Amino acid sequence: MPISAVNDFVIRFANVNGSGSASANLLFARSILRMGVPIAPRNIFPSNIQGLPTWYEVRVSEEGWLGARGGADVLVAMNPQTFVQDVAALEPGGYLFYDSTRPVGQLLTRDDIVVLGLPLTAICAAQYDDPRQRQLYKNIVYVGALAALLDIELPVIETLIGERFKGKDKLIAANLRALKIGYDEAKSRFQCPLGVRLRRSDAVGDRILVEGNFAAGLGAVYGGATVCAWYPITPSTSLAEAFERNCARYRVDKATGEKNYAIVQAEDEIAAIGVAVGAGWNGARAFTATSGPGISLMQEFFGLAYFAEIPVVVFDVQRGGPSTGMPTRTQQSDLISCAFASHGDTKHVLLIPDGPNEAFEFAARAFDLAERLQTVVFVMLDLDIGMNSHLCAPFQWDDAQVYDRGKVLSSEALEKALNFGRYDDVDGDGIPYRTLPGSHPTRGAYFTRGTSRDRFARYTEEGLPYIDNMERLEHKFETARSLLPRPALKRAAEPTGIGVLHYGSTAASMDEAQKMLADEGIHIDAMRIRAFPMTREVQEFIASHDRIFVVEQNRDAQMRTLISTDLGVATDRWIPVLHFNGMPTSARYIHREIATRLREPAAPQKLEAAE
Amino acid sequence: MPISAVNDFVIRFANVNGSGSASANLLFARSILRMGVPIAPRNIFPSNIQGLPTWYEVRVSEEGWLGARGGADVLVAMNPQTFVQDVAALEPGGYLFYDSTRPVGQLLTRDDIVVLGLPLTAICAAQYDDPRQRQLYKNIVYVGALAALLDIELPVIETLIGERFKGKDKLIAANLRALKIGYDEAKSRFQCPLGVRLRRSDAVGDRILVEGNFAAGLGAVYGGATVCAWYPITPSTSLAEAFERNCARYRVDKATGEKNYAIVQAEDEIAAIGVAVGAGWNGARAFTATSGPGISLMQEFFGLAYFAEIPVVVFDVQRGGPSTGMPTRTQQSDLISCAFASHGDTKHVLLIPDGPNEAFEFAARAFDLAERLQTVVFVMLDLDIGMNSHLCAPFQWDDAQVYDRGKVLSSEALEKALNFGRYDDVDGDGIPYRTLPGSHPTRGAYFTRGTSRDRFARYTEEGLPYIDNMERLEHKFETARSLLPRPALKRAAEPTGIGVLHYGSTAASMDEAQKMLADEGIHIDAMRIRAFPMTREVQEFIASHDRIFVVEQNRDAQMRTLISTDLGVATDRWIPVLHFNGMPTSARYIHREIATRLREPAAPQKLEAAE
Amino acid sequence: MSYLAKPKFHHPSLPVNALGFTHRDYEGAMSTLCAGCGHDAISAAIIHACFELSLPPHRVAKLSGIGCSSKTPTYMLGQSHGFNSVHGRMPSVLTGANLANRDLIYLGVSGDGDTASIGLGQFAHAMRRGVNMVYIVENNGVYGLTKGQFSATADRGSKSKKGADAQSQPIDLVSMAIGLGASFVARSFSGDKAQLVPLIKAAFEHKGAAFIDVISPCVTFNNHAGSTKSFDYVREHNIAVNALDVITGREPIEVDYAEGVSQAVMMHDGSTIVLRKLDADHNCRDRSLALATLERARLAGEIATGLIYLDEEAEELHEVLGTAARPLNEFSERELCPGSKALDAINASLR
Amino acid sequence: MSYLAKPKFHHPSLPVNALGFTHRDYEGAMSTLCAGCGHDAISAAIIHACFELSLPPHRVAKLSGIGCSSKTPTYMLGQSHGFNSVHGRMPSVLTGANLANRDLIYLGVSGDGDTASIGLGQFAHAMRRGVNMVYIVENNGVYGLTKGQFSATADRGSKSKKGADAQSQPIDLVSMAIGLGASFVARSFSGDKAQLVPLIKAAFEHKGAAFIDVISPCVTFNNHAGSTKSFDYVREHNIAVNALDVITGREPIEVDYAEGVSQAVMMHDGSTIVLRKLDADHNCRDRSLALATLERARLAGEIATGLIYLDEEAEELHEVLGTAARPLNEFSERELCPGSKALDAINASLR
Ligand SMILES: Cc1ncc(C[n+]2csc(CCOP(=O)(O)OP(=O)(O)O)c2C)c(N)n1
Ligand SMILES: Cc1ncc(C[n+]2csc(CCOP(=O)(O)OP(=O)(O)O)c2C)c(N)n1
Ligand code: SF4
Ligand code: SF4
Ligand SMILES: [Mg+2]
Ligand SMILES: [Mg+2]
Repeated sequence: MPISAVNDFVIRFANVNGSGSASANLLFARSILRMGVPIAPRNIFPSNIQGLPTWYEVRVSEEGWLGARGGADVLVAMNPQTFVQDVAALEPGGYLFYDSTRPVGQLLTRDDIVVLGLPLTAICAAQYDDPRQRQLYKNIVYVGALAALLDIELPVIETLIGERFKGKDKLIAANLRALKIGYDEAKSRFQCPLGVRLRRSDAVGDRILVEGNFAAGLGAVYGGATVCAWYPITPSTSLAEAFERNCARYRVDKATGEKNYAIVQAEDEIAAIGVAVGAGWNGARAFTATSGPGISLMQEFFGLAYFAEIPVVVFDVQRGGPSTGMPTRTQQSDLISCAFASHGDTKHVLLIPDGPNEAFEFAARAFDLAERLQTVVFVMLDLDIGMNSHLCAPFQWDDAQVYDRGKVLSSEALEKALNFGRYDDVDGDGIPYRTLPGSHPTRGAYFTRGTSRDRFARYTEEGLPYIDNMERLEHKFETARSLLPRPALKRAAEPTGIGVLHYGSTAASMDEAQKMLADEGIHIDAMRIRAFPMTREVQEFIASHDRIFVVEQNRDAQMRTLISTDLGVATDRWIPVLHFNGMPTSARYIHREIATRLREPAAPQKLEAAE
Repeated sequence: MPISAVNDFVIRFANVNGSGSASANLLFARSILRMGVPIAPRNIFPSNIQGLPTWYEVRVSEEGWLGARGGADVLVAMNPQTFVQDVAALEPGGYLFYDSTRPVGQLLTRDDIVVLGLPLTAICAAQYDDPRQRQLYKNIVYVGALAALLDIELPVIETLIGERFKGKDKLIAANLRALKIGYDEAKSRFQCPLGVRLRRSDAVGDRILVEGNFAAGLGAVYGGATVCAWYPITPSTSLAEAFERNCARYRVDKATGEKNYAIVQAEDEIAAIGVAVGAGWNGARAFTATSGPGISLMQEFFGLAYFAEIPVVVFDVQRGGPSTGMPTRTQQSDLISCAFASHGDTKHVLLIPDGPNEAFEFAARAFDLAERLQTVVFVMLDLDIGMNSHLCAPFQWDDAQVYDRGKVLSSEALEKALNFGRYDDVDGDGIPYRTLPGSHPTRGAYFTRGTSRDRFARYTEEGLPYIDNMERLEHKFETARSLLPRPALKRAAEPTGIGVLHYGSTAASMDEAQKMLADEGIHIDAMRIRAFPMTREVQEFIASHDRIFVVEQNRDAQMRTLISTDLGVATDRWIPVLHFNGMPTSARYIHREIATRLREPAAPQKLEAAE
Repeated sequence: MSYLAKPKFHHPSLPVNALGFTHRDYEGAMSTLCAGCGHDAISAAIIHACFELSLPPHRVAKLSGIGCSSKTPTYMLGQSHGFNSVHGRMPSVLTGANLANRDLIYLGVSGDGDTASIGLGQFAHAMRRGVNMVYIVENNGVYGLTKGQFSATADRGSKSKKGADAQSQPIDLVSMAIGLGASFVARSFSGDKAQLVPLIKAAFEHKGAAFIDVISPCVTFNNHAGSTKSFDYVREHNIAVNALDVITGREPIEVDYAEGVSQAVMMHDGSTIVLRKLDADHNCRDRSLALATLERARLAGEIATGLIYLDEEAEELHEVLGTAARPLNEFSERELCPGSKALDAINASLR
Repeated sequence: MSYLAKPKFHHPSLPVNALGFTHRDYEGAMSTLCAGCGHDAISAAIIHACFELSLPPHRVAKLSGIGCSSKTPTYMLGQSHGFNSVHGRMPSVLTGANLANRDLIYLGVSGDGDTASIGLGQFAHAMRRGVNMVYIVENNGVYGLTKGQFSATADRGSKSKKGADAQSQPIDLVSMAIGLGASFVARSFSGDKAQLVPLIKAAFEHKGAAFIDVISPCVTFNNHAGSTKSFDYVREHNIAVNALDVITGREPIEVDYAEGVSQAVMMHDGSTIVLRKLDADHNCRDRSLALATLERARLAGEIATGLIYLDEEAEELHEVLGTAARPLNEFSERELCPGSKALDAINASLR
């Protein structure tokens, strides 16, 4: 029985890396968006440049459920290499669209799906003689065919093509032709539209479709970052590139062509963080962007920045670990490495956005926090947030707000300052005042070091000043709590003792799962943690629920470690819902895990359970 | 009222770095040992080579309490720079011995101490014309004087001098002369012996006096380490040097002069761990020794060794952190950095010796564990264990025992092995079999990598094999529990609900504190943790005590984080007893903290308390 | 997909080497690199060199860092153990492996980013130590695997695909290796198999740190006009300073080499390499002249290729350290552990 | 103890420089190094150079890594901000500081271990980028602070205090710096203040990466017979290739320099340095000849000192990047933030 669904399905494209399918797939996705229907596109690509399988998945959901769903209702099978496994993953009653030029015969074993074969290669061979064109336009042809099959308004696609190739009329014409070819072929061969299809709607509103890395890079521009040092690594590369692109656009002096920013592509991550730390020390807003392996390499500098109290922002776009791990897969598995980065007693501030909109907001805010707290601030993204486009609320900026540059003594202030002590807790909040090199001829100069020192920045190996300093740092960390974003609480419709803690990119799937459970009468309160250290709300939430789930995208329930370390609460009866295969977690998975676990009795306190 | 105590006091030497006092002080200390009286000598030195203050402290305790005690009953003040602070720290009724050549007049404000001035400089000036000799023999002269004042048997010192300069009769004579000069001068000027003094005893038994770094370096030799790569850093340098010294002695082929070991002084810590990992991969027992900053730099390789499953041993001789911190002070503050080293989901095995004897045992054992578990094994020492001499049980070795080389398939085994899978959990303990390069012409070759792979070591980005592998690693970590040293439990004389958890170099002071508390009728059970992950005993101990103290030498109660992460237990009502000023913790401190906290009501569950 | 082992049956007509292995016995998994990538040509050259030298495949250990280039060990020598370590750190891992077993043949494969950017320090120190290995850098001037950013070997002014100029001074790994004391230093081009194969063979015959900088165009990100690492540019600008013939022990040395212009060098393992001079002023046995040759080429905007420097007298790391002739990983506890008697003596000395 | 600020009153008779500062205004805390350590002599030379150049003390930023040498910034320029960063990473920290404020004068002080061992990569890449700074390595061939192990600059065969030989090939930072594109490269000796002070002054006048390798004996661990970094050895073996006079803008250039053997070079800030040739074959304006000089000296077992290489045309990092003339750390949000209007446009483009 073929699936029938309007504005609510998942379509999956199976392609070959480097075959030029990406832009065609994006065209397809945006056309749906232009019809006012929310979408969640996702790339699944290999750690390779050309020739290996890649998948592109678009979830269409008028209701606006934009987390990964799992499964596929429509499959566009353009990669023979993965044909069998792709077809196997199709939902019963799903639709298989494939290039029927070469017969697939015995490969097609399923009888519970609708099979739509179109000889794309043959069609393009007939239409184009240049092999390169055949390959390229084949992609547009299948977009045309899908328009017919799924009832996408052709004018919408045509407009998008027009916008994309603005000025290049030849290209526009050629693309429109390919589009039409596919459209007509489908119309003539199949009964269009399918049971699964689209209908114009107004469910998108003013939302934007954007990648988290672009948002964070833009946020850094808005946050006033002037120095960026980085070393390429998937999936953080596009964040630094977005910063560069937007700087080139908004930060170049029209008159002189001078750049109001400096970007250094360092020789490695140690140099990248070193440059950022040096710039932060010297009064510029500086950052680096990296991923797991970079986080490991930067550890020593994180400790220096913590102890010498230097403002710097680090974007960690998390990928599958450990080690080189799964470079093109997503995970939330660097929490411990960042929160307690470096040897000795250290603790660091983490901001954890749930998607592009918060990525923009937190990116900008991170620079205020770093300068206010004079320390490293980590912004924890992941590959799913960073490299996939997400539909989210438009970016916002209040022109009235001013940067918080923190406690920096101007030369005027130094004139008055009687006896300046770099590490003196004048205000009782654990945050000392700093001075910038070169600001005053005779006052405020001090020596910054990673060794122990007294309140006046003088080297010392004595116990008392060391303790004094370490306790002030501890106190500063307490001050940080009050400055961090509060958690986001989604209460159940009815009072419940079941609480779920989650964070970051899990949000979309968690929201949907909460709804799915509610529909079954299972009511849960869900709190999304947005920062480390924890704010009081988290503790109250834990105290006020007798059954706690932590939903994470890692193996070791790392957020649980952060919470138990920070709050000391017992976690042995908590139920971790851990999704760590490198794909974004899904509502289906969370729902199933929570629902089944709730049917079991509470886990007994035993060592295994404690793991 | 002058202190009077026999075989139970603390004497403190205040010297100048590089003045040659070290050997004289050691001579003094060993002479007491030779009189059968237990001692605990400690160096307090600056991160500098020459000219800054250093202290040498000897605790004399016939009862055998060898942790730091705090305070001093006798002060040998040889450093004018620190004279005032040194005198201030003397116990009431204590004895001040100083060089009275230059008058100290108004610097001497205390009237509650016994002042013994001897014009050492003047005496030496009269006896020696070479200024270098004056400086050197001055140290021996004061040893002679102390022999008279404290009733040390001269013959004992003379024997030690004879042993030390064996063969160099001139030197022996000169030293004996200086010794006698000091002895006679003291006899003639003071009423000897003092109230504080020594008496021959037999409390030392067969114990040895040795530094932990020497013990660990020797343990590595006994453990069969053949490759050592290191980069100098205080306080781990002497560990690698001890390995080298002992290899030169026991590992050089008498006939050929060939070395059955290879030591590379790498260009930095990243290279050092890289060399060790490469050697471990290739079937040699390899290690590196470092301290905090090195641990930070090695993070990426720790993750690789965890994920690619390569045996390697790392000695972390902990010092004061964070960052460069206090290079010449002691701390237990690298637990988190080691236990969860590197990005992604990682966990590592830690061995935590309490002193030289266990350092030797654990060092050797670490290589068995590393090869059995095919992973990194950390041996966590600290500066106090590593660089101070400790009186401990003699080293032991059972010649019958054989190294556990773990699961390595010989070429013979490979002949039989049907389908070898490097990451295949054949035995169900999570530990796969490995092969060594070059061992078989056609079988067993595989590709080692830090990226995700299937059971046959083939690269894959698929979720299932990744999960399969990560869960096996988790299972392997569970297997590790059963192989690790069990905790050491010291029960109170009477049943009690009060439990203390501690580890490493805290042991000596903790034992004494336990006794002090018991004497006041406060009974506590003390468990010394010797490894991570935790063994079942720890969980049972926690479950069976309603008041838990954790005694640590760091600010953040890092062991508490390891325990709560590993066992999930609530820790918010635990009472951390944290000593982290860089000096070894003392029984006095632990006793005071525990006693006072027990008088308070249990800490209420509030955020602050949770910190 | 690409990891399915290929059928290993020997077609009777396939040529076999001294060990009876066919060329295919030296191959590896199917490459997943871009079609036309220079790296694949280098892999082919390595496979060919190993086949011709009749190296026992399982006695070779192949190590690499991270990058497209560092992936290539998977695509060669399927019977050899391989180690794809971490980015820029292959030199230290190889050094350790070598210390553990001096009897194996060590091949290190790296990229220009892996070696000249993040790995420069480890590269330099491995060369200084004289680790006995063949170290090949597949040099394309970019980070291929991360989509074509310039690496530290990109020539100043070379254009990126998007038109940006490389901004910093380039690192010439060849002159650096010579300055650091490497004893076999060569440069070649992935497009010149005739030159590359003999160089790789000679490197394997050499005892000590043998380094080959192979320019290997990245067809996807750095093969356009304006790039100084494109096929066309390198073809036009590379000047061979000499040509090489490797004569392994068995074969007799041909006599018809013109006097003066050619020079026979005996390698430590008894084989001989015959060098035909193409640049009269160059002498690969003289460090000063070798460096001068590089300077000349640099000023002329040319790329000097061939065997640039050779020192057959240099000591390798094990000789320097005086380690046992037997591999360290073969010693038993009986040989390694001093035992309880020695321990009693040590205890005594500590009382 | 050693950190007590010294009384700052000016004795009327103390000489003052153009800014009215006395020599003492350029001093720092009391040194805690060993008596006689070469590093202290270098600190004195730096202080003297800054005094003579009349640099405003507070406009100098002094950065270092870790080591005895890296401690020395504490012992000079008390009115300057200093940053004792982490071991081997001063170059990256200085680069960042420089990017944040191009108007300050940057002094990087390091040791041979800090730069040639752990820090080699960062050293090389900072040189390649042309960071505008004076980078001084206080080179004693050992790790002083960790008690005298050999560093990567220890000459092969040089004896340690305990009699062991340095085993690996030494790194010559000077030739490496030239190869990497540093535009001012010199070598000197802590014992030769007459040579060192002008070199440091010229380095400050230079725009771009100025590197000085100063051999600075470690009296405690590496000043014995058999060491090639001892005072005696360096005194005997160092050969100055040229002598230098720095004439700052104001002063007129003396005319009595013999033709040919002397050469006046105008520095970017208008001052002039006059070079008197001592080695006829050396020309510090010619990279090839400069490298040849180093090779010659190496073969002769000599230590070539003086200004080895100079390129006044080289671009420094900010020029390469095209950054604003104003320091980046002075820009306000008004100038840095594109604002809500631009954001609306961006939002629109994302629908
Ligand atoms: C620590 C670390 N940083 C960054 C990366 C990302 N990365 C992978 S390969 C590579 C560069 C590879 O360049 P090159 O060595 O020239 O190899 P190519 O791909 O050009 O052959 C980078 C930056 C990584 N894997 N690890
Ligand atoms: C990451 C790290 N590793 C090791 C050390 C220990 N350490 C301090 S200084 C030093 C070497 C210093 O040598 P050099 O730079 O030559 O300075 P010198 O003392 O000789 O002047 C080392 C290894 C450290 N502080 N940090
Ligand atoms: S990206 Fe470049 S280097 Fe990588 S495989 Fe493709 S062509 Fe080769
Ligand atoms: S140890 Fe050597 S380098 Fe360090 S201060 Fe002393 S003499 Fe100078
Ligand atoms: Mg490359
Ligand atoms: Mg040094």
